[in-house]
Amino acid sequence: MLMRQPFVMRLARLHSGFGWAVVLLLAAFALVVVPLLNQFLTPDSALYIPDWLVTLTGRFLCLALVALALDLIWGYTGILSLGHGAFFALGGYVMGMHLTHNRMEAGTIPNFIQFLGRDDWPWFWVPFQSFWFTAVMVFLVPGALALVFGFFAFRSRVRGVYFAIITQALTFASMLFFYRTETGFGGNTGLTDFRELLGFSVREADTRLVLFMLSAVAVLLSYLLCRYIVTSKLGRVLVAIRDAESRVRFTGYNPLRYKLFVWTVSAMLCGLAGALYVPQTGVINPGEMAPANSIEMAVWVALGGRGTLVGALVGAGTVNGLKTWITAAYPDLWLFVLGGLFIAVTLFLPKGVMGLREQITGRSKQ
Amino acid sequence: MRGLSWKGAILWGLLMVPAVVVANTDDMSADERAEKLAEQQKNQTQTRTEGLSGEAASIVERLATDDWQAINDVVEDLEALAAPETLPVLQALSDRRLYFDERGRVLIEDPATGEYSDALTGETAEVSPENLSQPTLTNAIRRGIRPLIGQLQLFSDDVATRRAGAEELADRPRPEMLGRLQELRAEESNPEVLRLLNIAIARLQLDASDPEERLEAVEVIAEVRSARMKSELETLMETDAQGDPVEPDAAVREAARDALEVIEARQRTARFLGDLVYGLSMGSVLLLAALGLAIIFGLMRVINMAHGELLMIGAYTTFMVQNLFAVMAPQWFSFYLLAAIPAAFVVTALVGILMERGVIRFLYARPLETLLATWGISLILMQTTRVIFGAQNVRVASPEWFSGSVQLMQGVSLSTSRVGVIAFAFFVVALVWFVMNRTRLGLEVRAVMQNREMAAALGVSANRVDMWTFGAGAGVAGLGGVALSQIVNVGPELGQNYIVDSFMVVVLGGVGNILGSVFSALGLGVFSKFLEPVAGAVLAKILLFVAIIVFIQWRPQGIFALKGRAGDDD
Amino acid sequence: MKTRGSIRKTGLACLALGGLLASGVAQSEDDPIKVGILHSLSGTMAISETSLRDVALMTIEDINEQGGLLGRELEPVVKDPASDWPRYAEQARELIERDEVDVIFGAWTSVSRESVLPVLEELNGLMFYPVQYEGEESSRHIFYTGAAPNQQTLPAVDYLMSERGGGAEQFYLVGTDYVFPRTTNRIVRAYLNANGIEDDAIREEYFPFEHSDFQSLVSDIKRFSQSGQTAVINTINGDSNVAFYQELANQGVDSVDVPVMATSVGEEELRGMDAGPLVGHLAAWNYFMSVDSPENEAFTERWAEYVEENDLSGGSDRVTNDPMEATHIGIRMWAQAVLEAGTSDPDAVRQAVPGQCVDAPSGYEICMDEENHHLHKPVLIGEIQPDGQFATVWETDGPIRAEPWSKHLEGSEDKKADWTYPWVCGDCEEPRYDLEL
Amino acid sequence: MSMVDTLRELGKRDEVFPFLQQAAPSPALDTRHGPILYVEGVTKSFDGFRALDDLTLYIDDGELRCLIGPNGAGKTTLMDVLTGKTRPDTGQAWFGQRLNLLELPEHVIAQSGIGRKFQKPTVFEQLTVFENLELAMHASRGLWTSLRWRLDGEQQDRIDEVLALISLTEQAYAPAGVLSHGQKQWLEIGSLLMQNPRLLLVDEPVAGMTGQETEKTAELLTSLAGKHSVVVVEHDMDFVRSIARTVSVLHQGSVLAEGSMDEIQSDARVREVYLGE
Repeated sequence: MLMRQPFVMRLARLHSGFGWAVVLLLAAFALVVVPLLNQFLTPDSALYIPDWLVTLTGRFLCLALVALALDLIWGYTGILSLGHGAFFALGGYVMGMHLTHNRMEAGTIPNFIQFLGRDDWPWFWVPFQSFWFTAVMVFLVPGALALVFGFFAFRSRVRGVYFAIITQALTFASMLFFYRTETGFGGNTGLTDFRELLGFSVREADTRLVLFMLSAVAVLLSYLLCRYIVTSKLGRVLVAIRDAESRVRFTGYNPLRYKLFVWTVSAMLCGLAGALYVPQTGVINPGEMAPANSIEMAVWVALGGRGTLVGALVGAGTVNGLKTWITAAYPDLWLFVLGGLFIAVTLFLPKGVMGLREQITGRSKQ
Repeated sequence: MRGLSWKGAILWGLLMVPAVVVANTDDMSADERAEKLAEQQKNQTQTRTEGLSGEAASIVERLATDDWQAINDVVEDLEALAAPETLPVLQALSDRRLYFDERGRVLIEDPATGEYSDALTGETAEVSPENLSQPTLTNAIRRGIRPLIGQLQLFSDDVATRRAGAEELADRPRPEMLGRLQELRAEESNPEVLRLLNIAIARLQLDASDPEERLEAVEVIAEVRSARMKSELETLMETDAQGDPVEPDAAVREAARDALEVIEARQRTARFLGDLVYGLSMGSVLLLAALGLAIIFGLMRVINMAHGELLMIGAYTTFMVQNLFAVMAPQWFSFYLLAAIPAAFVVTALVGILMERGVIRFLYARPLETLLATWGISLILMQTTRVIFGAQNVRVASPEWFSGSVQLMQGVSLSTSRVGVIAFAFFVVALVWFVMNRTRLGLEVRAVMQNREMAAALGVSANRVDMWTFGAGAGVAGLGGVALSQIVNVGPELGQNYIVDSFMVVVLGGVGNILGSVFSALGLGVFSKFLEPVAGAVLAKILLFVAIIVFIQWRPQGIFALKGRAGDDD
Repeated sequence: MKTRGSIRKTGLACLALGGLLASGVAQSEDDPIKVGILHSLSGTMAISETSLRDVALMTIEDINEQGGLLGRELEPVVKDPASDWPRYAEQARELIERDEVDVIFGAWTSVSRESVLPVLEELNGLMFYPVQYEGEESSRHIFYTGAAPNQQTLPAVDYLMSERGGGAEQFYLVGTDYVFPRTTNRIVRAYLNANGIEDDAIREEYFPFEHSDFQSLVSDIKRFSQSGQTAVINTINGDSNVAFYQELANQGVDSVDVPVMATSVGEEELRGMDAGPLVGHLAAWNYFMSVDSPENEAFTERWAEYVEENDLSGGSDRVTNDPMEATHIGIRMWAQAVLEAGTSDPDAVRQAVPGQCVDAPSGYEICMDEENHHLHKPVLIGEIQPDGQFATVWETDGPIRAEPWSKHLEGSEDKKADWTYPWVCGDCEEPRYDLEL
Repeated sequence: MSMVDTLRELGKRDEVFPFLQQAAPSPALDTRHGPILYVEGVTKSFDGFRALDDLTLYIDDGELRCLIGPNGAGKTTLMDVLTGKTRPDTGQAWFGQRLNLLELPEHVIAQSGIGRKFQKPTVFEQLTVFENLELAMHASRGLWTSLRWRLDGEQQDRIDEVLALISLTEQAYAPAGVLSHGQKQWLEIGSLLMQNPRLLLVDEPVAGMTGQETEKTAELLTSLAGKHSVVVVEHDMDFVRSIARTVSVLHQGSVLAEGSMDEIQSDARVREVYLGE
């Protein structure tokens, strides 16, 4: 029957020796080399990594984390979510609320709360003064929304296209909800003007570097977690659900539980990404929940290759890198490029960049 | 289950009946008549005086100033004078067509010819426009001028003019005019003008010292049942500091109370009907926006995220047709909208066919990927529009026959364009229904959508049918765009606002069921308008989304589920 | 104060000359002075902001044609934050760190400004913000060339309450749901209360951006207006205005009975609309394209010429408006300050901008306040005309001083915006540029 | 029942409420009375079409039963009802004495011991043949156990055994999607075996198989009977004849005749409706 095995053993089996070498090398690069190059080289050195690049990469890492989360649910389980922007933003808002507390002098409240006609913090703001409460909520808030929404959606067997459309409605409705000033989260402006986190100034380059490293650690750990999930039997059940859900049911598995589990994990990872993203960006507002953002997330995964965790990371990096470059260099072209990318990937790269090799060799075989 | 949905259908049908009935009350026809009269009156505005007599001239002369107090004084003096010959001057002043030059001459511009005439003599004057100034005009001054114009119009021989004047006075009676109005009433023969004059006089007589007169006034007002006079009646019901009623006469109070009740009941009805009609109007907009999608998504199962952009292209085609008419056939300009309908259909259908041939046909087996590809198309279409037409909105003017409004009852009016949109929505639905159920194409479409292999075996080219269906769906979206161009702004992002709503309509109505989309669109519109006063516009919308998500729990297949043995399996 | 101003003015010409001479010697590098332009060219804000980019480029071109500044060309660096607020911050950072611009002209919405502000503070940047805004902010790093609430909305309220403006006793405040209308209306409400108009005679309603269905709102305005002389203060932003005014016209709400005073409807917005339903309603600004002054004539003619030369979309329909004028003023003031300081270094220019004056298109000499980083501006109230222009119906006697912190708001009344040397911002750097040169 | 009684009823410590029963259905399977499957008076209509019409059917424990009938006779619908996919309008369906099939969700029915092979072979195409079998293996279906699951040697052997039985040992690590139609049929049967159900519902197992494969399938199915109960739906009359002991003929949603193949073939009504005579 079920064999108990040491966790470390199981972990070691996630990758081949070569695989682990690559993972550790990348981790070392992000956690040791980048900080060194940033801290100890002068700007005129060719290898110097400027502060802005560190922050930019830190943000990309957060977005890569979102791609990872989306891949788990879409790539492996076959459930396309167009609402992950909502979970990302919720994580961001949770962190933003804590940062807003930090920026206000004692006894003062931000203007958007004054708009509500009150002169103290509403109850749902109060506990976010505590960092640890916030840290827990970063996972719990998106997780809870995902759990409730997922339970109802999966229970009534909404899936495929319908599920995609309903998640889109979810993020759209959340966006409208957060846009309202009456909701009490800063309305259209959102939360901004952050200053301190745990006593460190979020505007300092050094803090930014630490945030970058934290993001790298988050991506690494999340990657391992996802890898752990998808290489387990649970992962195979997920793939089975993607291929033939009713067969899974007739085999005796309850897909509801599996889907709900992976859906909630995915939402929590998004929340974490949002929470790390916000102090590096300095603002969170309902625009993050715009349906377009969530759809763009899908293209990160599609470009990289669905059903491969590395693909999701590669895709997020590529698209966001392109975006940064093109919106600066040829602003008018960006939407053409992005649109073209959507079409090209779906038509010519159904398995994404990671499937390219397979696609080529597969073709030559035939 | 099936029975339930038909019950639902009947319920919606019943809800819509009162709206149609209201549209036929004679309230409307009376007001329409009024509007026509007002129109005629406008056209008959005199654009120059016939020369002013001494006293009038000496007052009008003083208009050559930009001191607003002085102008106010002039208006007051003209009121005291009450000389009909000054009417053109007052109208010119109110419409900003009155000028004075450096020599202090007061001039009136004829908007049709661009000529100027001297207000005092009525003769055409040679002036250079750069030397002209305008007397200061504010809304406060206009508020004085309007009743004066109304009063002067009552001296006219023309019934329409008198009617316009009486209408103005019934709206804004001035206490100083009471005596003169009573004189005029004695001479008036036209019943409509007489009725309006009675209202004006009644409103002034609420303060009369004779309780008989007050009672009579309240009765007249009660008959009009206008909400405008509610506050005046309410004053009668007030009590002073000692708790004594302001109105000493009990009979008057009684009459006022009755009148108030009538007015309030009417207001409640108006509010209910207003919500219903506005809801239908919003629903028909949703319907037009979603109908194309109901075909493309509903029948073909293609998740067309570029649907919003098809709407946008329809709207821009309307814009182009408008410009074409302005340049090529200005005399037919007011009919450009009619020409825009087929044009928009053809243009968007072509774009749709291009999309289908170029991208979508390769993706029929992969629905989620069509979603991504069409989203890509939508970005490209949007940016292309931006490059061609600029990021700014373009101006699509409503033709004259399409602007203005229709009053359904007092307090409930709907703009002509919205009425038009409702009618257009039903026209398009009928058209789609006809094509789908009464034509060979419709038959083939239904055959292919139900069983592709079987249809192919029967000699129907599924490939070709896909193309035409997509084209037709896109074309219908284009028609939606024409309608939207008349009520919202036309810009590159036009479609983005409708995409989520459209999908909700189709999903709620039941995918594959066009009738379902009709009911869900109208239902959503009405529901949200009833919710709006309670919850506010945004919360109403959020609640609606939540309701839809919950509803889909209960009936995943939408209102009109297509049930069959071929269930939901993958 | 006065003497110092005049000394400055006389000195200015010499300085300009001196600067030109000095540039040959001290500024051996002919590197252009880089100027960042941060306006959205795509997304929802593109409608408003594209024109600001255009007018900024035009003004820079004009300066270059006259030989640039200090012998150096101005090189505009244009970014497109695509109406995405975090992108404003991101690109502001790129402008300062990577492109090394000395000044940024940009932002429109308060959100975008607030999102850029931390970057400016962190990197000691300098920005000119050209749009009317809600106040309640003051920064060493921003010069506000648009109006503060007391330079736009409060005079408009005064006007509406005055006999001349119609003697409004009740106010209906309608706005888009974001910080500018919310804050403005808070100030307006406090102001109205102070002027004897109680809360039950004030109604407030907000709508999201892009909202286009105002049928219910207008019926409510109609009902409300039956209990007294009512005016509407409209802080709705952008597209929604068309639908709003259209609905007012449909339901027969007349500007004579219920005047609507807009704070965000200008010539550029009217260009995209059918102005018909708006005619007779009011707007409060600091500049109208229809202003009759030689400066404005020059400004509008140059604009038309620029549009034609560069074949800008919209062509001969393009108009000028208040934020464009504010951008234009901002760039010219900055240029004068550079000449006066003899360098484009932000720290120096920051000290040289206060007190600068420009003969603005609005027909007034507009000066930057010595203390609060805001302009002294005249307030104009205009009536919308069928051609989409404004007829001025009232204006202030002259430019009025901005109150960035409203004295009508609790908590703000004691705050001061004072950026004179020694700066009251705590640990600022030492001034590198001595004003008493 | 009065309120008090209801409360008292609820208060009983040893009362097992229906919703609690569902949680652990497997031990409840009770076949002491003979039949493992009771289907009584089941009716199901789709939009007016009666797919099942007052159908009654009993299957004994360990029996191998063939269901035949023309298209639309209700064979597949019956399977759908038994596996919880479709809920009938009226009637009863019990698995053993205790398990009400009409109240349990699909996965619970499967866990309690009813396995189903679909008409169209459905395997998990992206998983390997081995993984397909592993997933089907009779074991806990819990979320957490599957997260920490690892095969032990015995289970490994069992999979190898089945692989050999269905002749897919060579393809064990190939994705199931690349298998031929017949192989997929075999894999699905193999998965059924791994599930080790008490009752197998097998829908057209030999469609698309070669003669040799068909023979082998027949062999396999007959060997299963006894330990398991097997219900086979098939069109291939030769195949039915080769395995059948008892045959039920379905027509227009109800059982037309029941008996051995010879009895059926001689039944006049059956000849009329089914054999087309």
